[in-house]
Amino acid sequence: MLKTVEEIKAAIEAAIPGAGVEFVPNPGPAAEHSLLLRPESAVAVAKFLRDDAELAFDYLSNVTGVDWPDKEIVEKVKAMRITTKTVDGVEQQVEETVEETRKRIEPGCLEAVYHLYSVAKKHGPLVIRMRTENRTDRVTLPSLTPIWRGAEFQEREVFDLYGIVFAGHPDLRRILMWEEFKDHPMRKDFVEPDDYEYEPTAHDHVLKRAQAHPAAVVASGSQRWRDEGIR
Amino acid sequence: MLGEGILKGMAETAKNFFGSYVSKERLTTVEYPEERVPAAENARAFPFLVYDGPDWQAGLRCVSCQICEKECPPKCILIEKSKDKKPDYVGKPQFYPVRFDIDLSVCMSCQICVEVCPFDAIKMNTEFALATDDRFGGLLFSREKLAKSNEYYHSIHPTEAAEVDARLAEEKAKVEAKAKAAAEAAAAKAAVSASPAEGGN
Amino acid sequence: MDEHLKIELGKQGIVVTTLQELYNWGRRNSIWPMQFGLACCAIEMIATTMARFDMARFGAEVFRPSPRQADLMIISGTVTKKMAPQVVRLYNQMAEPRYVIAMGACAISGGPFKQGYNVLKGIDRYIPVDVHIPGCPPRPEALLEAFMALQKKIDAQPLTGAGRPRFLDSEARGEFPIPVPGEHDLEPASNRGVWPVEIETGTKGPRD
Amino acid sequence: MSSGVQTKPEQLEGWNRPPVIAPEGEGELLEVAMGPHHPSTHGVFRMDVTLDGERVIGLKPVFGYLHRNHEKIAEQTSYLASMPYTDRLDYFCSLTNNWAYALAVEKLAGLDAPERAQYIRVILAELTRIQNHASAVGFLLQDMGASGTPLMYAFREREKILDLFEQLTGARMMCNFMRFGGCRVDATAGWLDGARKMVAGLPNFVDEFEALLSTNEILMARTQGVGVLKPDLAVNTGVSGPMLRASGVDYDLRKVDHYGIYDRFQFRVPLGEHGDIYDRYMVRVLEMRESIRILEQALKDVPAGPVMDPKAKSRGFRPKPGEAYGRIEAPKGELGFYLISDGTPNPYRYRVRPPSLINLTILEDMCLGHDVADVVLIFGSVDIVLGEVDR
Amino acid sequence: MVSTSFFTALDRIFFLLRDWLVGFLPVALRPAAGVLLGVIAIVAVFPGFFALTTVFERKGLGRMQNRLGPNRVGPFGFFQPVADGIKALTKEDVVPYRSDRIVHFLAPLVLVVTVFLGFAVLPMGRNMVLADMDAGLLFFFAMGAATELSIFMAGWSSHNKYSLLGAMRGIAQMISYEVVLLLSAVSVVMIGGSLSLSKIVEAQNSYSGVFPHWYIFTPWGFAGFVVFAIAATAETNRSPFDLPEGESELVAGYHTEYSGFKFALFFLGEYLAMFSISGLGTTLFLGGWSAPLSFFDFVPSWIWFFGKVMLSIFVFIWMRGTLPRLRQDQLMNFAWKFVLPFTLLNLFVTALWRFLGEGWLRWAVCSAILVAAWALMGRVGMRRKHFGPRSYRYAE
Amino acid sequence: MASSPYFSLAVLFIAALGFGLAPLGLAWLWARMFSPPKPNATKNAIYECGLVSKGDAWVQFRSGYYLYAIIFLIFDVEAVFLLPFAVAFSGLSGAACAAMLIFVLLLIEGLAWAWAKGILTWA
Amino acid sequence: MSPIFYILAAVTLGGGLAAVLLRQLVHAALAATVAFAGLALLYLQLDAQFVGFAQVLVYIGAVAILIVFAILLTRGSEVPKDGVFSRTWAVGLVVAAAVFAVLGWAVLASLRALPLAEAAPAATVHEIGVALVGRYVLPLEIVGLLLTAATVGAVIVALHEKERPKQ
Amino acid sequence: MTTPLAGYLLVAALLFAIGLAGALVRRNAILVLIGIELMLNAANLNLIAFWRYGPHPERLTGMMFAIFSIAVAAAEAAVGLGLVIAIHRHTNTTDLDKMNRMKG
Repeated sequence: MLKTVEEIKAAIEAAIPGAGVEFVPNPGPAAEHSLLLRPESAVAVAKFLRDDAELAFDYLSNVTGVDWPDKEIVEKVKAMRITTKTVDGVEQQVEETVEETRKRIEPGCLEAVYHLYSVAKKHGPLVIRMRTENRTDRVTLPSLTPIWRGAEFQEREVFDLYGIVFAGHPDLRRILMWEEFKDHPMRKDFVEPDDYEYEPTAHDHVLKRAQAHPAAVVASGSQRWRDEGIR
Repeated sequence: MLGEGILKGMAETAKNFFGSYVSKERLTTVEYPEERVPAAENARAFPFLVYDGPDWQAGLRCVSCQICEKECPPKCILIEKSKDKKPDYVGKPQFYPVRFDIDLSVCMSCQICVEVCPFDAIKMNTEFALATDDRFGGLLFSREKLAKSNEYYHSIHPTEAAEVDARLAEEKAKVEAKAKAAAEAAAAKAAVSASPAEGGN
Repeated sequence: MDEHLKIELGKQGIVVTTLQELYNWGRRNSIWPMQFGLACCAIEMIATTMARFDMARFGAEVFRPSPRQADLMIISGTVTKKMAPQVVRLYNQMAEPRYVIAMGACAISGGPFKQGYNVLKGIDRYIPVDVHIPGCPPRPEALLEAFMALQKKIDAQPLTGAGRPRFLDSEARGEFPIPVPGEHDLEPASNRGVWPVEIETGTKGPRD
Repeated sequence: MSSGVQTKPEQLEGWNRPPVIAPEGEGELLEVAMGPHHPSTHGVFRMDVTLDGERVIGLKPVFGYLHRNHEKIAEQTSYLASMPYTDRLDYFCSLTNNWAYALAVEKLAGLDAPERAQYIRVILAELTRIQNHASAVGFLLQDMGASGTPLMYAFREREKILDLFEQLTGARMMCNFMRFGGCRVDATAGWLDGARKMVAGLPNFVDEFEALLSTNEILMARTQGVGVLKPDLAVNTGVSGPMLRASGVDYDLRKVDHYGIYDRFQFRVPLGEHGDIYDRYMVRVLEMRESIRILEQALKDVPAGPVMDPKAKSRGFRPKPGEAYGRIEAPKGELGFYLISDGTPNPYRYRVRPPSLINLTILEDMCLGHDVADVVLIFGSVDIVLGEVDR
Repeated sequence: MVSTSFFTALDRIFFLLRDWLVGFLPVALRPAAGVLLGVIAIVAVFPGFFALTTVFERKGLGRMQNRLGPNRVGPFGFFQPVADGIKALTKEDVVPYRSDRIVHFLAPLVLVVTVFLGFAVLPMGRNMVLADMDAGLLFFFAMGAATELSIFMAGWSSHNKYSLLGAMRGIAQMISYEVVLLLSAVSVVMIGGSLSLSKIVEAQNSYSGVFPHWYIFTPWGFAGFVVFAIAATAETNRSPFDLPEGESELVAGYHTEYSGFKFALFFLGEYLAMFSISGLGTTLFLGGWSAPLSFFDFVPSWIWFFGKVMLSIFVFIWMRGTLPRLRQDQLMNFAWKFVLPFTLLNLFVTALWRFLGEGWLRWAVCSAILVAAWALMGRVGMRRKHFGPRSYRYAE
Repeated sequence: MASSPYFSLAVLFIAALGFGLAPLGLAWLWARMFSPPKPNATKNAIYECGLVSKGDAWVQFRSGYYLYAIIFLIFDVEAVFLLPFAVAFSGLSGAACAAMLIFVLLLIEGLAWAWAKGILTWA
Repeated sequence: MSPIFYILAAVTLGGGLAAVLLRQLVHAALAATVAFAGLALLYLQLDAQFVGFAQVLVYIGAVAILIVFAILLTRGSEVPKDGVFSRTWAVGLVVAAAVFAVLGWAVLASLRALPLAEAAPAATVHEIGVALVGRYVLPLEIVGLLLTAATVGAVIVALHEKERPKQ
Repeated sequence: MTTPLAGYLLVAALLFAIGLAGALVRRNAILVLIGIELMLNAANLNLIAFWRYGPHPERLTGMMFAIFSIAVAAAEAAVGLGLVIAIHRHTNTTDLDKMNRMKG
């Protein structure tokens, strides 16, 4: 019988000291909780998961990327503030608890999610995930292709669509888009190319998207029509 | 012996070859323009708009609620709501679409517009022979082209149309009954309010 | 005008007319499609050639894999931006006369996938399309309808004169520029020679 | 960043890398592109093949010619609106795709389908499996140059199955039939009778197919011992479906995951021993026979009742935040949907685990050292649909 | 008897027709005109036959596949080839820039001409042979050999990878099976005692009771016929030996780059080769124009000849409708390691047939040797290549 | 002269050539008069599955082809000797047949050698 | 001398000349094929039917194939940039001319000694067959031996070491 | 010309000379072999011509010689071309001039 995710976490930590595996709960009804691996130890952990006789996660079903963009978080914080108040005619410095709204940018990341099953033991799934440090320049994660070859094309796909660089991947090239393509289209902030030149059923959101596109100004003859469409 | 399997396979094709002259099972061709496979009852091709009565503009069931426009997965519907209102089948004043376009060159025949329509106003047609060399003129269907009578709807999906009619009739009856009840109540109220007066007389 | 010359021309006219009929009859009845499937519609295209619908009845079951020997390109499915250059090149490599049927929503306009970043919004941005058949996918019968529409179109084409089709006109170009995959999009995003001009100027725009 | 990063295969420890095959003869190597327009690539796939004579010593698959941004579109629309798009993933088996997606969403939202809907789902899925396997074999034989006859027979039966689909769902191929918590419409008694009649005729068809093909010497000579896939490698590569079972691995999600109501039916899982093309062919044929058995049982006792979970609603559907991975045994292999909900009407992340793409991972390994003509067969025996590979 | 003379006249109808037509000419020109008419007949009849066959093939294949096939162009679809012809004639002729234009142009011509020449020595009826030569059979094979060159020319001149690969495959295949074709004919020549095809037919045109003395009705003749049929299929690049144009891997093989009427000529050449090789098979093994049963002797001889050719064409189509394609190595191995040894064995069996003299003994011995050899070689071959029927297990 | 089979062959040759050339000429004429050919760089490029052709088709092939050709040549020549023998076969003595038997066996030996050597295995 | 002879001679010599002169190797091979065909026709003109057809079978059917294979196997399709003629082409030409002069002179000198035309001798295939295993049985066996030896020799020469499959 | 034989002999001589020239003048080894084949064929033509117009045509001497000669020439071509291929494998050229240079 398959152990719970917590038990697996304990097993990993027992086998690989300093693995630093983190438990990520899943609040939904599916309750498929997952383990967050640290990139440094991910390969070792993966190898353990595959080779351990009891766990035997020999089958990598699914690899995917998730984009978590930088989030602007608006929160109300209680803060202590020293204010100068005139109490009883005397100016005093008083500590005071104030509620204030703070905005902070929670840095985003790119996440790679792996779903593991065991063909030998017929159990699963175990969800493991890894996160990059940010979404721009530090986007390298270790490739798990050497452990499960099934990750080969899927990691390439994640690289293509999300831009996560998998170190140690044998052949990390674009897989779905053409070689000359520059963007990573599955990211949430990807701007689609402007080629809505003519839409018989021109919806506002389509037109808006076309308008919002930086290249929209360049588009020539259709501009007039688009203006009419928006009016 | 080498060649046995090949001979067995050739016997199979020979059976089909000669069988095609005697059995319908082995000659499944339907010579299309002349013969047609009878359309399945709930076959669907592209949406159309149902109207009641003789005048399509007056009888259009669509109230321009724009749910289908929003739910349409490929976004092929474009609706412009009217400024004024006209009475619908139960007599309630409703908006109507001044513009209802479906771009058949985009439509994926998924039937979601039909599913989400609360007014049974949009239904699936079975007409598929829409080949044209005019992409924009021939495939962008406006209200005029989309509007089809309820009789037409009955002719292509009899069971479903009957259900819809029953449902609408029921609703109408309900509304009418309500109205009647309301009217009666009003009348009664009026009568009641009147009667003391009468009584007061 | 000289009476004699008129008679001569009339004679020639007669000759030309019968030749035209024969030519159109031959072309119409021997349309060999290219063995070329793109996506979902390809399955319905295959189904059209199969036992129940049997496109062979029209003499069109000879699916040639080589563009040199094919007459008809059935764009059966979504043309992605990655595929578009290849489609245009294949079309270019076909021998004249050649016809194009845009089969299904995706081929006509990008269809349900037109919101996608990698989907070409209609193959008629790059190559001229003879017949569009909507549907997602069109039923095999619908493809047969499109095929018959193409036959009708061929029948109406004159051999000489102003109304003659492009491939009989020595002035018209036979090559269509092949788009190049760029950093964000295909370059150019459409072929101005094929894409109808009046649409760009808005005469056929939706809100007119 | 978008330029590729290459790690030398030798540097990777323990990687199951494709065998390295050195050219033997003195002839020059020929670089041939097979595809994107090629009669045998079942659509717009491309293989850049390096040939030494006619022997393949290098093969690089090139994808993306049908990349239709299914996932991106799904993340921009509601849960319901993605359902018709799933039809167009593996356009041979729209109903199993529907089911897989419905299953994933049901898991995400904690819904369940009523009894009758489960039965209808099983019936439709098995019909889908039969027509898919028959057509897959037909296409394989087409690649082998059998001028279409097996494919024609397969499509003859497929048309009958599609007739059933059309009568029930209204469309031949793109059924858009299943909903979260049930099915869109109910099957009438007449439909079930028609289905029973159709299923009763199916064994004859499989017999005919087998007589035509199974012992044909040419077929055996061309397929046996070609494209061998060893079980360990198959599991490690994530191969699934008939291809995995042809390699002798007993892994059928209908038995393993107990999804739907498959536990109620008697059926066996055929396994291959050699893992070659012939085994893949035979496993498909035998699976067709098993599917017929399931259909017979399922059609016998379809219970009465509703086909939609009353809790489920199609409009304004917003699952609670969370994630779920639902998978079923689609005809081509394990079809999974991975969904992340953030509580909005649109999925935050929508991912399809395409069996076709992942089964192709091993294509290069299987083809190396074989003839060009074999490449076509091996590729055909994987049974892919490009709509699913590229999405 | 009126009927006899009527049937004799019918048998000789082409000669009578020719003589009547030639009768209008001066005496000096008559022989030449006669030859010309004969040639015109060949050049007109076989392409017409080709046109018909394409329709029949498409219809027949359709029937095997549960469908109708072409039936809309003209009555029953019989004008289909006319339409195809007009289309091909008016189609643009694409010659790739990098191709070798002259060779590209010559290749289909060489094919058509050499294939046509083969018809000269086939006796298509009693005395109906254009050029009855002492070495007629050798001439036929010589012409057949020349077609390989045209395939090479087509493949090489196109400068296309698929074309060249297809051509190389085609030549390798054709040379392999040509040997078999030649050697299987040798056994007929050994018994028939002539290379002249009309003499070979004459040698078979006798009956025991009502049964004819066709060579197919002898053990060595039957074996020879089977081998000949295999080799003929391979020679004409027909399924299951259609590798040179193997669509699934080589697009269209050696004629990938051909369009318009040049492509049609290749098509024509392929079908004409099929007719001529069917005619040769008919002549060598099936008694040529002789009637299958002695009392059918009154039916004109040419009807029998064309009937038998048509029958073998049907078998060609039938095989195409059923069988998948072989792979190149299997094809070559099959030719050199199975068919060729078997044919050589058949040569010895044929010699044995003569030396064993009349009687049942030679029947028994020869049949036994051939059947045993076929079975043994087939089994050994299948075992060595590790293929055969399999059984399957289930996981429960 | 007209009775010579060669005359028939020559006439057939000319007719067949004419048969091949006539439609090509007709097609040329048609193109001249009505349907102008439109060569261009893409159309007349080498076809390669819709891609730009890479590398040269005229590459060096492997010698496997040549080995088969050699054996074919030898058997072709053998057939040239066998055919006259076969014609004369029915009247020949056993000794003459034995002579031919030796000749054939010699060639079969060559074939057997090639087989044993693995030449006949298509690689 | 009939005009046919001149036509055939022209075909043969033209083919030979083209074979020697054409730059593209495949063209040269095809031209050589024309020369072979012309020779076969000359044999027919000389009433040697069997030899004529055998010439076609062997030369066009087999030797020409061998030659084109050899061309493809040695990358012969490309025309070398630095010319196709040997540096010592002049010497070769002179030698060839000299040889032709000697031969021609010999023919012309013995013109009177040459026999006149005779009735065509009948050389049926049957006679050839009888002669083959009769008078010429020894050469036949020797040729058989030679062919076998040639097979073995040519195969060994052409066989690539690496290509030899393991036993 | 008094006798047709002379014509054949002259054609044969000319063909022989052409073949010789080809063998001597061309650089490509395959073409040299083609030249040699032409020379052999020229000899064959002589044989046949002498048989046809010679004293004892019924004895088939010339014809038989020609047949054997064809066989020998074919064998020669096979071995010769095989050699060319073998040399090409080692020197990567079929150019005789270059081969000479490599040898030296």
